[in-house]
Amino acid sequence: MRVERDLRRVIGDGESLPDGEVEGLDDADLLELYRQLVLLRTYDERSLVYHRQGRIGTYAIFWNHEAMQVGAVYALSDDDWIFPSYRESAIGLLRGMPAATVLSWWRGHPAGWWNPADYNVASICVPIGTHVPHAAGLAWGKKLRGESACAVAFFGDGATSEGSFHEGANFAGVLKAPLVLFCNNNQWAISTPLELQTAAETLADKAVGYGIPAARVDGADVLAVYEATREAVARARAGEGPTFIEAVTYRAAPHATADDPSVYIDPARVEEERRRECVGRFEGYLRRRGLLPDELREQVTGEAAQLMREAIAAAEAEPDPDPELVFAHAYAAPPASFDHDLAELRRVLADG
Amino acid sequence: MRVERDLRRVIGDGESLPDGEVEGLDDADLLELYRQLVLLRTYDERSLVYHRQGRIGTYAIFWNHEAMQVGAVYALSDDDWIFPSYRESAIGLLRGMPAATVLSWWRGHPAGWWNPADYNVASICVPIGTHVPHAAGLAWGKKLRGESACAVAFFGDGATSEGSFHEGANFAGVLKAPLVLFCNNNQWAISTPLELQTAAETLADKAVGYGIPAARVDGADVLAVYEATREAVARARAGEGPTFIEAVTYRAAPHATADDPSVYIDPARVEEERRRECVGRFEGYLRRRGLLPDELREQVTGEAAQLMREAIAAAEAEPDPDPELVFAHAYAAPPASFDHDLAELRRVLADG
Amino acid sequence: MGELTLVEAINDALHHELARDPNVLVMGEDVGLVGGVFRATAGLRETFGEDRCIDTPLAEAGILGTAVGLCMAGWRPVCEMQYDAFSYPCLDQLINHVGRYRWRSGGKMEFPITVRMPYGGGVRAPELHDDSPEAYYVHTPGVKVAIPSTPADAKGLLAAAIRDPDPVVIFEPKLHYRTMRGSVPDGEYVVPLGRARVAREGSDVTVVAYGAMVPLAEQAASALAGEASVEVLDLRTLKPLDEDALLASVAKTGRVVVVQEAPRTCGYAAEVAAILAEKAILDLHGPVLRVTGYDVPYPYWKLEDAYMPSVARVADAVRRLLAF
Amino acid sequence: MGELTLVEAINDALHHELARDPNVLVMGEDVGLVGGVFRATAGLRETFGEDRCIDTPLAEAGILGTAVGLCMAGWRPVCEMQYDAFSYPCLDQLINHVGRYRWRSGGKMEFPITVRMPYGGGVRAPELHDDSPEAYYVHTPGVKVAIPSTPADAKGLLAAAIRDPDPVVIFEPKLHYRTMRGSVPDGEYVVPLGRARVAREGSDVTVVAYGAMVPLAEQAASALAGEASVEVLDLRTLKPLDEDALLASVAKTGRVVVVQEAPRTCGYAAEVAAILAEKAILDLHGPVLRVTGYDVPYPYWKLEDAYMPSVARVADAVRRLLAF
Ligand SMILES: Cc1ncc(C[n+]2csc(CCOP(=O)(O)OP(=O)(O)O)c2C)c(N)n1
Ligand SMILES: Cc1ncc(C[n+]2csc(CCOP(=O)(O)OP(=O)(O)O)c2C)c(N)n1
Ligand SMILES: [Mg+2]
Ligand SMILES: [Mg+2]
Repeated sequence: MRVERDLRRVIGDGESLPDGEVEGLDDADLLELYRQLVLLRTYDERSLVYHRQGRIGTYAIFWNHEAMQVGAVYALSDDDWIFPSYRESAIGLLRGMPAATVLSWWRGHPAGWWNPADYNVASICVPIGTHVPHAAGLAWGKKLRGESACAVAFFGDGATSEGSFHEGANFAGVLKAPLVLFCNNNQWAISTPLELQTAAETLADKAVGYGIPAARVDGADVLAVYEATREAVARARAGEGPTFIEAVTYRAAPHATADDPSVYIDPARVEEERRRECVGRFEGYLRRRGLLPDELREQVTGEAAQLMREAIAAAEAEPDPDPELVFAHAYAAPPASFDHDLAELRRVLADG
Repeated sequence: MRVERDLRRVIGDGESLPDGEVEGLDDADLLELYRQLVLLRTYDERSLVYHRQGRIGTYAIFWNHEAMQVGAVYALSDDDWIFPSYRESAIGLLRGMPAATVLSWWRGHPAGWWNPADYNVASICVPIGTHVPHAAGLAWGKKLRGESACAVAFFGDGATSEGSFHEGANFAGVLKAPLVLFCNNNQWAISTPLELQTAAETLADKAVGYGIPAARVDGADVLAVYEATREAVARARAGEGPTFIEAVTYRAAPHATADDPSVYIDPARVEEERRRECVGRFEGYLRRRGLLPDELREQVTGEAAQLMREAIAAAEAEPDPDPELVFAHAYAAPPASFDHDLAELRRVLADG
Repeated sequence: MGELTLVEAINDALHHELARDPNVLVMGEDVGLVGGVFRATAGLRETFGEDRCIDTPLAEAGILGTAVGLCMAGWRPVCEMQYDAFSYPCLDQLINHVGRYRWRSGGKMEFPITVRMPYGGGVRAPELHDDSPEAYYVHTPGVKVAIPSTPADAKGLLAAAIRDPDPVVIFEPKLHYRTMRGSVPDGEYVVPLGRARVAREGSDVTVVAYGAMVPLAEQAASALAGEASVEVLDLRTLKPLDEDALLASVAKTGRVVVVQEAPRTCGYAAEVAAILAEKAILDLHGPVLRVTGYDVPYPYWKLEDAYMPSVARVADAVRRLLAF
Repeated sequence: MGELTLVEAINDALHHELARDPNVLVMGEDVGLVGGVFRATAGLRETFGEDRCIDTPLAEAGILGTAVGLCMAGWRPVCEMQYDAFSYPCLDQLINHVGRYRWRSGGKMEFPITVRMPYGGGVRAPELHDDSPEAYYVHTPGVKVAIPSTPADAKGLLAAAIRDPDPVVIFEPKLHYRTMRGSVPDGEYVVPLGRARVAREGSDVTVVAYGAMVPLAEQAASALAGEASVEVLDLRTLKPLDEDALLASVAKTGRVVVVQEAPRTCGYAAEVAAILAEKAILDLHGPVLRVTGYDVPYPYWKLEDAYMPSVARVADAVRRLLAF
């Protein structure tokens, strides 16, 4: 199986490195990719503010991860399934999920529930790597049904150390499941650097052991990500099984709002990364192609900001959830004891 | 990291394929290897008989796996640790463990207990792959202490699918633990063939994902196994970390006494394998070198048979274990409730 | 009605359920080609094809995790764990996903997974083929647990599990796989989850049991004939528990012995005793006694008779209770 | 005596134990460079070097499995599981190896592993950062379990665990990591495993609790002042349990409420109730009531106050018991 070691890149640097092009993407596509990048960026930046304002709880920042999410999802059709980790919490927005739903999730509110089948977006996976077998199962299950849908599982560099990643990837390989294993290699698992995570020369090397081809792409290059994922999806639909994509980037923000990376991270390296962050790079690309006049940029940014304003208002307008929701959905037919528990709870709450 | 894809081989076929030699092994070594092969072969064949006679319980046959065990262990020094699976149940014999101990284990008798530190042989691992992290930990722990000991973990092709194999191998890679990951690829996990276990082209390919070099050897060639393991041990002692060895063989016997492979296995392939089984091949090699006169062969075989006769007699002479042993060693200082439980049990047993 | 062994009854249930619902599939280690190491899945692959009876790689977390995804694609997977003690790698998926996912989808998505596994000791097996892990499963929210004690229940409870919209774990007493025969209704047959069975009526003492402990309790009841009238209550489903049946029996007898093969501490017998201590305190004429495995690793098999609850230990507990 | 937060007390214990015994090492995800996500291991790497405070790959079964091998090489590993619900992958190693290995070596080899982890809810965290998994651990033979409720006990029980020749699992109430301060003895300090603590004396009702439920029980006791004299028994060690202390308290009060944050069914409160139903039936003036989490997945945090046992629910149980 082929492992591409070289980092794929399409976007240049406006200087010595020339811009490339992705066949089949027209200007409208490029602007749609931009709109989506800005949407996620705005979601992320607003969320950090909302967290500081106490409007949402602990939040896993995905600043500079937008290109991986947007690029990969743009290569999918709506029938295809997305399996996000907490790092892709807002990826449902790319499928029309209301931002208020995701904000509610981070607010610990059941309004953050969604039916995965409504968007073909699985619930956010909080434990590391355990959704990889889910994605393998979904993809394989679709194939068994003769449907053409495939799945993408997003996970981090750290996740590759978990047994569940291994078992899921191996199942997918054996079952030739139409799956894209999308690894966001941001080089840190909280405070643990990649070299303490694995001795492999690249994460893409892991694919070999599963008989899966792999590609490496610049994770801050939305076009390269799109192109690599599109190829992986084509393989999947052609019945050739899974592909592993290692998207190489760098975590330029804290792991989450509770984290203080100053103890472990090199600020110069972070600064460098912030200078080449993914939204700005794509803006440069569009500008160089004459596609992004300032008014358009402002319009897109403004729309995203407005969407977030409405979303947080909607999320905050949710009334506090009724205690009934503690019990309601654990089982299709809740046991009799739940009625009793709820009645007792209501009585005590009323007394208190 | 280098993965050797070609199967290493030293022993020829007495016809077109020439015999090789392993540097550093003299005639005495060759005969010692032979003695050990015969010892394990005899252990295995007698155990099958003992099982049929009802003297031992279910038994995991290791016929034609002897060369892997003997070859690998011969490359170790006595300080080095062995982590066997049930397929290597009698490997302790190569370290002076009484055969009666192993027979007792298969008889479900606590006389089958041993202190791993007495032989540097861990307890037989019955769950698949869970001893791989143990071996990684031991090896790393020795290194942390500045000791030169290394470890070998034996596991099967099926084990490579388990999360524990993955996590153990990855830890070993990162920690540069002096460990040999010895995979007995007998191409079956009970009734599951290798191609349902993994889509990897070879099991050795798995090593790449851990940044570990790998070699593939003919598992029925005791000299090739020895040589490959010796190199791996040298790497380990030189501080270069783990090595993965895939020893390729074929399970020419049922998985265990309870298994009937006729349903799933190709008898012609088994016949072929039985013709090239590992003890006979080494006998041919020794004969071609004029090292194995018939008397010597008979002497070695006779000694092994005698050892087994004495061992089964010793195992059967063990009195039934006292119920106290149910409680005795679960904790260093058993809780008070155990005294009560044992007293009650004794009373009930006496009444009955 | 045919006379089937317990494992044949399971096989029968699987055949009927796969025939009934094209979304049901069976997956696990060695379930396909060889029909399972206990032959519980024998014939399924031949009848339903290799897409509905799948030999998986050797990875229990992978099996259960993949099953979660299969549910999302509309399947109803029946996962075999080859043995009790080899199911532990799947606990992570069970606790963090299988039992939680429905709730997290606001009840919108179903995870009708059945996990079945042989459990328990007494079969003279090598280490770690003898565990009774039901408490780990029962404690897990969002999961149901059933344990049959007869061939008919093995068939009927498994069918109920497969049809249930929620994840259900079935522990099958391997001790009786081939040694227990019983009449089993032909064709489709369902024993609803959550209903206990009075295996034997009595009036002095209730022995509460499930799985392989039920025949043992019955033998103890027979051994006590003349001394005491022993009711044997077979719980059949541990979660949801048939509390009414439990409380009704205790209201009648006032004396309870709970039998469980698993280690004592925090085992299921504790739950039964706790319910009685909470809801039947005025009915109890004496202590609630537990006869259980001990709080030690399941021993090598020459010691297993000393470890396992025995007829003598159950009878002894009944006698102690009567003498209280 | 210094005034320390609970997590500072843990950190203090680790410093003293690593200084005392060169065989003790700490390992886990993010324990080294950053000193743990809760800073429980802060400073260890600086003081004892990176060989004694190791940042591992992200793999909980790998951590515990590697620790087994480290024991064989003479180390005494202290493993951190980053969070309760992320410890589940290690259960397989715990049940099949950690709890069994000593027995299988005929008592010849020791596995002095300490597993420590933050547990429990109430901290407004995202999903799966709130579990109370102690029952899974307590049910496992060969393993001991302790849960401190004060900074002093957090220090002393952890030290005891590290020194113990057997595997010990310590659950640390993360709710109180930084919010609870208390005086903690300086220097080496050990609270022996297996001894409960009367957190508050009383004569009418015993509230049995552990970990984060102890302060809650104490608040309930205060809330009930004038109505009832409530004794609060802090179990401290769940296994081995201080049965004498439990029975002594119940002999005095005759009324028991057991509080546990974990889901009810087959939780540790059931074990306490079962012991009482077996050994204190004549002392009980009423039912043994359990106040617990519910048998549902731990909910999103806007619902957690409804899920968690509260002062009001404990007080209500006490009142019901008094009115019985
Ligand atoms: C099974 C499990 N163990 C530990 C954690 C705690 N944890 C949350 S995020 C994280 C690091 C993950 O790193 P990586 O996989 O690289 O993803 P990233 O956060 O960098 O996107 C850890 C250890 C967890 N969520 N699940
Ligand atoms: C965790 C676990 N799952 C399942 C089993 C049951 N089992 C015993 S041997 C075996 C096959 C192992 O195959 P392989 O790793 O190739 O080793 P081999 O037996 O061929 O030497 C299985 C599935 C087990 N022992 N442990
Ligand atoms: Mg990362
Ligand atoms: Mg094999």
